[in-house]
Amino acid sequence: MSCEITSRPLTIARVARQLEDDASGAVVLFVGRVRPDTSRGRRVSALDYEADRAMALTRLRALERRARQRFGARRVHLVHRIGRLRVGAASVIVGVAAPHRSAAFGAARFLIEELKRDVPIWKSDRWARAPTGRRRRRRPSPSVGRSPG
Amino acid sequence: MSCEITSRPLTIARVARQLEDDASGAVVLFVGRVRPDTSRGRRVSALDYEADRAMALTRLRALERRARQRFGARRVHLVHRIGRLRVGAASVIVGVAAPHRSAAFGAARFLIEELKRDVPIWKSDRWARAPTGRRRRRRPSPSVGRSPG
Amino acid sequence: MTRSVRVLLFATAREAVGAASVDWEVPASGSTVRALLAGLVEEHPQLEPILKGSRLACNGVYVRGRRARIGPGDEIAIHPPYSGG
Amino acid sequence: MTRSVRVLLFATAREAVGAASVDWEVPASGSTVRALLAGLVEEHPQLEPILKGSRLACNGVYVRGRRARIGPGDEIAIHPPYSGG
Repeated sequence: MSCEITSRPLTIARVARQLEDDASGAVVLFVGRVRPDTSRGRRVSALDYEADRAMALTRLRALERRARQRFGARRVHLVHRIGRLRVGAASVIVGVAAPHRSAAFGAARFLIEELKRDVPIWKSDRWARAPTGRRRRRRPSPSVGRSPG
Repeated sequence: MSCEITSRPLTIARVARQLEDDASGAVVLFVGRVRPDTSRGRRVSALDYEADRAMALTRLRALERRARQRFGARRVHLVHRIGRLRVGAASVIVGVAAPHRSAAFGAARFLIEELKRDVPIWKSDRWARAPTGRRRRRRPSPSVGRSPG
Repeated sequence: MTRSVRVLLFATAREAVGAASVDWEVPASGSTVRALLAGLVEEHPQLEPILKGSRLACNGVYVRGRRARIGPGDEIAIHPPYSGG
Repeated sequence: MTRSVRVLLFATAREAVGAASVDWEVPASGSTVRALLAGLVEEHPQLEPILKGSRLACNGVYVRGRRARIGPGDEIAIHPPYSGG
């Protein structure tokens, strides 16, 4: 499986193994890790991640397909961890193998941006401390309360 | 040592370990691998890499400093393999840890571009098959034969 | 035979209700997203501001607007703004 | 006491000469890059086109132009265009 939501620790080596491909001259890996200063300058020691697992996997697989089509990526691996993660732990790893480095960099960047924006995964420090809609949203989403319907 | 020229196989996990840093929320790794079609459509089974080791290390360390200054990278690891490399083998790994992903991506891309352009390392399939100056150079370099001096 | 929909609550929505999911009775003839949400907000007023910023999905597919019909056995997910990565 | 400079040859330059380095005698009073290269090309004419596209370094520092002075014990590196990565 090239897309995973897991509560187990993520390892770069395992993702890298999924990207073995003789025709790919370039591999780019992105690792997102829990930082101690995630919450507006306050130090946090851990974050809780949760996901709508079924929908998240569907969205991740769609992103994988788009990365293949748009960038010519030959191997894509997307894995996000959920549960309680301590500072320094990897929360997400994006891996891309492509024939050339431009495609590999482009696809990896595309995937992490879209993953953050469009995949139903949440971290606790954000929503626990700003429960109402004070955060700017990046694009309109189906808005229940404001819906004219 | 964060910059290395080595004849031993490169491993992503080893580079990743050098990038551990709690204040870095983002890690980007680039791996360049020997492709079977490197030489103008002809399949090659291996490439020979050589380096001016002392100067290459000096240049790599200068690149590391520039990545720290320009992108705010907190950890940089640059390792290039030399000797005979078979198809699929990693020839170079660039690793960057930075507080945020933009910096990590930017620094990693910067480093591999500069490494290819400005560090005295050579692969055999290029120079063995095009020994004279038929290749375009990307920028003027101190040119001996054309020097007015 | 089930007469309810299952509502999956995530992140702030889950915190507001105090549960990861609730089963909500609907008429056998079905109902609408609008009616479901009105009922939920009546029981959990603290959900209202969260719903304004949330995406909704029915059986794994995003639904737009509140007219969409739902019926017994459906699974409705409430997605506050995503913050993965 | 050494009366020679060491010339380090890489990639196509190494192939052209058939050696990774050559020791080249220079006067105790020193010489110039220009004279060194002229001597090398006389002995290895196949080096000439390669030198046109090469960078030169003396003791690990790039040198521009051919007037730069060299003396016994110096190490001159000939760098054809790089192709690492």
